[in-house]
Amino acid sequence: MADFLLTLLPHLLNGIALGLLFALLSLGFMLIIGVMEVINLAHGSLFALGAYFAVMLMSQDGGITHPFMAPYFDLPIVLRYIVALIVAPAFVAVVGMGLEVCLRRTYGKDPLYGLLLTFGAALVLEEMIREIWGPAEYFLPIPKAISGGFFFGDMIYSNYRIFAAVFAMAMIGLLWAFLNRTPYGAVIKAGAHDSEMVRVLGYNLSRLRLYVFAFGAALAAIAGIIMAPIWGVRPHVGVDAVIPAFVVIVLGGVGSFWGAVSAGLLVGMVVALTAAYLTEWSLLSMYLLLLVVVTFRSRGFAGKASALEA
Amino acid sequence: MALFEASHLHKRFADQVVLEDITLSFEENQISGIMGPNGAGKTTCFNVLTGRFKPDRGRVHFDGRDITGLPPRKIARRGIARSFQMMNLFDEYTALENIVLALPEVRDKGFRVLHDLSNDSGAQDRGAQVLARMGLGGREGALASDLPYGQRRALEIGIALAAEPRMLFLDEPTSGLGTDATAILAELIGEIRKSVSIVIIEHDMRFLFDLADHISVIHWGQVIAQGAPDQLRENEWVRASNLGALA
Amino acid sequence: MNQNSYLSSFRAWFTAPMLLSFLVFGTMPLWIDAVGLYQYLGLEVMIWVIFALAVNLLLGYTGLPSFGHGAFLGIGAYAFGLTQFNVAANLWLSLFGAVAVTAILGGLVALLISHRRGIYFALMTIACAQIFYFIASKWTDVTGGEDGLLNIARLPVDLGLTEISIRSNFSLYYLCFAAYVIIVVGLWRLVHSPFGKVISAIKQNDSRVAFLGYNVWLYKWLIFTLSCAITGLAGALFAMAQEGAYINIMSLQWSGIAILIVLIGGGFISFWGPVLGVIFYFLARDILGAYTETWLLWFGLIFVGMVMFKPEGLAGMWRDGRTLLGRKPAPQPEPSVTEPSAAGGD
Amino acid sequence: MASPALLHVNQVHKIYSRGVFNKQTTFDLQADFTISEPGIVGVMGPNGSGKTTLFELITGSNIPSSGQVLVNGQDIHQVRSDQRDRLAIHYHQSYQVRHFRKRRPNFMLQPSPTDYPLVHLFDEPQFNTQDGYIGFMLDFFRRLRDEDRLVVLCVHPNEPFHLQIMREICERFIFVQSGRLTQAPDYDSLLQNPDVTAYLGDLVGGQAA
Repeated sequence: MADFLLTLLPHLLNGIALGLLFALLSLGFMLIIGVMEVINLAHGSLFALGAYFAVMLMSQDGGITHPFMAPYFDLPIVLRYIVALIVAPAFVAVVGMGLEVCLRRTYGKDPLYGLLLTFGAALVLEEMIREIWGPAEYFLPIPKAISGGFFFGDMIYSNYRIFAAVFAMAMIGLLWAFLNRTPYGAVIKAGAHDSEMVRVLGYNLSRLRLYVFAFGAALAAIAGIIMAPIWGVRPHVGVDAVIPAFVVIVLGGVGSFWGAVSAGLLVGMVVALTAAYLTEWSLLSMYLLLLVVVTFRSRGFAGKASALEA
Repeated sequence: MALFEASHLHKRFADQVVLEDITLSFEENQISGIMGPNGAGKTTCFNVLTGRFKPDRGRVHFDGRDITGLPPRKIARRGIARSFQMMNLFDEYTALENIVLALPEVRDKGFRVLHDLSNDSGAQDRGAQVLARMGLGGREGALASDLPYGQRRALEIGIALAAEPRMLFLDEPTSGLGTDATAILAELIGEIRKSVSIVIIEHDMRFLFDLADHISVIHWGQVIAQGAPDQLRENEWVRASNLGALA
Repeated sequence: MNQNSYLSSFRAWFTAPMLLSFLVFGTMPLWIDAVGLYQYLGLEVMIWVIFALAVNLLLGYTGLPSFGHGAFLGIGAYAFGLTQFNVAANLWLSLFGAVAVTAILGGLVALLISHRRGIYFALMTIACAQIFYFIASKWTDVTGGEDGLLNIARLPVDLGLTEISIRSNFSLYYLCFAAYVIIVVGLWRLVHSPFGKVISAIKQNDSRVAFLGYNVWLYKWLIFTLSCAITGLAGALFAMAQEGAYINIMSLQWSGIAILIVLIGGGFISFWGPVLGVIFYFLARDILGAYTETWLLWFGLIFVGMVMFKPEGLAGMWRDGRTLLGRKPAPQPEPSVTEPSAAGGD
Repeated sequence: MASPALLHVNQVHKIYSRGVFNKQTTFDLQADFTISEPGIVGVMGPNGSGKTTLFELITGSNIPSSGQVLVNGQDIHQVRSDQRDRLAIHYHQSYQVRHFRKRRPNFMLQPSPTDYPLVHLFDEPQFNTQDGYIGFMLDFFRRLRDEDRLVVLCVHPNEPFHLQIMREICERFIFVQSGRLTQAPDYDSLLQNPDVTAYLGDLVGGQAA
């Protein structure tokens, strides 16, 4: 029994790291649903784009590089990693803004149009990635300090997974503080509650939407960068990411911060454990979980009525 | 026994009690009114009475039979029709199609895929009759979304009436209407009351005082007053208000 | 019955655009090579038109976005092959098997999702489709897994007195065309019957429909199951066209592309939207694809532009073009009632 | 033995503070009063003076820092949370609030001794002369009083007729300012209080005119 628990531990750690990253990804997704009432099917593509931009900023053979960039690649890897963690999400935020501008034409119409537009955008972004970086898989180099592993008992633990879990946890904490302890967060929450209220409070609604979309996109990109060494960087990784985000939001309930975090952990755990013991069925488990929960609890664990039902 | 009786209804949403021990009865061939200030839970009450929400406690009886918690379609089939405050028309359909779809005879043909509604002169004629009654004669072919506001309201009531109900619930029928349109609507309701029992929810007292036979005032989730319009009009504050001055 | 009522009952079943489509598709194999295309393309178009019509029955007419319909296409294809291999190598029986299995599975899925609408509905269809996808990819004994189900035969059409071989693309095309004719006439009748009026009303306002005494759940269940059955038929034809059943058509991407095709064509406003969409998609694939590897990128951009500027799709452009030219719309097939799919009538 | 008072707010303190180590009191409400007979009590005071907190303490949806609230002799915080509404009800503008805070689980608490609420607290009911509903509301308050309940009516008057209503219907008054309560047996003695006249300002003059 003790042996079993010991072999279980690394999988639990994987589950937690995966779950926290899912949660981070889904929180950005949820912000966009809240303020824009749009299901952003391109969220996974923004996640993938974040990973690709990071690859570009980390390694010399990361797609498009130019000779004048050479001195940059002589910088120590830790520095480049930090640059990547800041600059790549900023790039993706700009892409997100572009997407939001396109989305403006669908506001106030059937929410299906927003869904369809972001579906098209996901297709376009994935094809663009294929065009620019090609179909091959990339690996994101990471600083030595967070790579490798260590032994605990007989099992080897990956340093990176621990880093990923801690980093994601810190980001979630920061996000919570941002939403609950700053005036910007209060406006975003007001917008998620009732977009008219933002106007009443005297803020510019279209600017708020633009920033929130950019912010959500940046969160997706950060999740993508952190996930990159675990999942690898492929054009299709966007679809692999958007579906768990979707599942997490539905399970956690729209509009519930901690609902999303706990659902993210649950999904991460289920995926990691089935991957460990029933490898074939690991992705299926997520859909079964979704089907069961939604059949019995239509708004997830903590959800309120929302755009999802329209 | 009254045609429609609701007893001891309770409904709450989280911390908020919206209905607390509401008991109401509506007589046959009368116009009954439910009124109350804005946000006093009238529409929730309406939704519980017409089956959109299930009450937490309490029973609703129609024609001596318990209809509590029945799904809307079953309540509709028992002979209760309702209009909506937020107009719920079929915007892509013409005025006539909106009405035809509400006819019980068409409802019974819903699964007959070989039936041709446009050649069903019976249904078309009856639909046209309802439209004419609503003062919408000649607008049969107009898309519902193209009608002006007052006519959309009339169509909204027409749809409810086309279902040939025994009891018709109207949710704030005057909302958004000007004085003239309200007068036309009052006339219309005065005309249709000959064939159907009506329950009207309103916050506009004057409209109800002129039309209704019996009024219940709902506030704080309770019935705080009820009686015939003349009795309620006795109240000095009612008389002192604009209503009193005009009445 | 007088002359006039014969005419009006004919009009209730057939319309000018329908007959035009019969004429164009019916003669297509005769001229498709002449315009620089090839027979197999015609086959693909025909099958995808049937599939897209089934998807639009949900999306355009009932307002239910099924993002997982590709799974049913695959189920139809597998069921066709499995019936052929395990029951009897008879075309009618195999087609029946494909339609029946898809309808049953579709009906089961519909049991779970018929009380939903909008995005939740889309999400549940994705989940169900993914479950089918995983089962198909893992259950290798039955489906052949990643390799697929190979050597599905184009069984001869047994007409009792005579048998017609459909081994060539040319003759298989006419089987598909026959299916198309039956389905178009049937669906046209369906969406213009009271049933069609009710499902379209459900799209516009489902709670109102319930308050009028209709059983909204049952209507949604029936339409989903029917749509799956038609999709199953398309899947069976696809299995014959490809002479095999493969897992890739069950992936989410194909379900998404089906939605995309229907929307670009204008399924929201016209019966013929899916047909236009399929033609546009395959022409774009072959023409754009001849110039660039990334034709899907351009197609995606066209789609995004369409959602932004013309969500009514090609059918909407056609309608606008007619209005611009100042032509009065052709007389409606049903004079007293205007169609919701107004452009479909002309 | 005399029957217990209908409402006894016994040395109730509620303190809100900020900071973990260096505690600063941000708000402090002190209340101590008894109402023995059924009647209609008017509560007035500026926004943020503690009127709503007082109501929450009485209905048991807020826990006092010290002291107790007795309704008909029963400590409201010792009553099962799902039965407290049988003692006192809080009406928030147009609906009733049923929200309770408890320190112990329900099975350790006592059932309510009564089945109908004895104390009805109306938190700023919306009085609007335009529609005439005021009359029905006032009749409702009187009906409750005639059925031997205690009605507490909290108003932040901003129009002369609000005062007129209070004067017409209330039998005694409580004035709340910065967490402190002042009682007045009738309208005239309420107006003797310089704090009250300062608070009401022009409204009193307007009414006199």
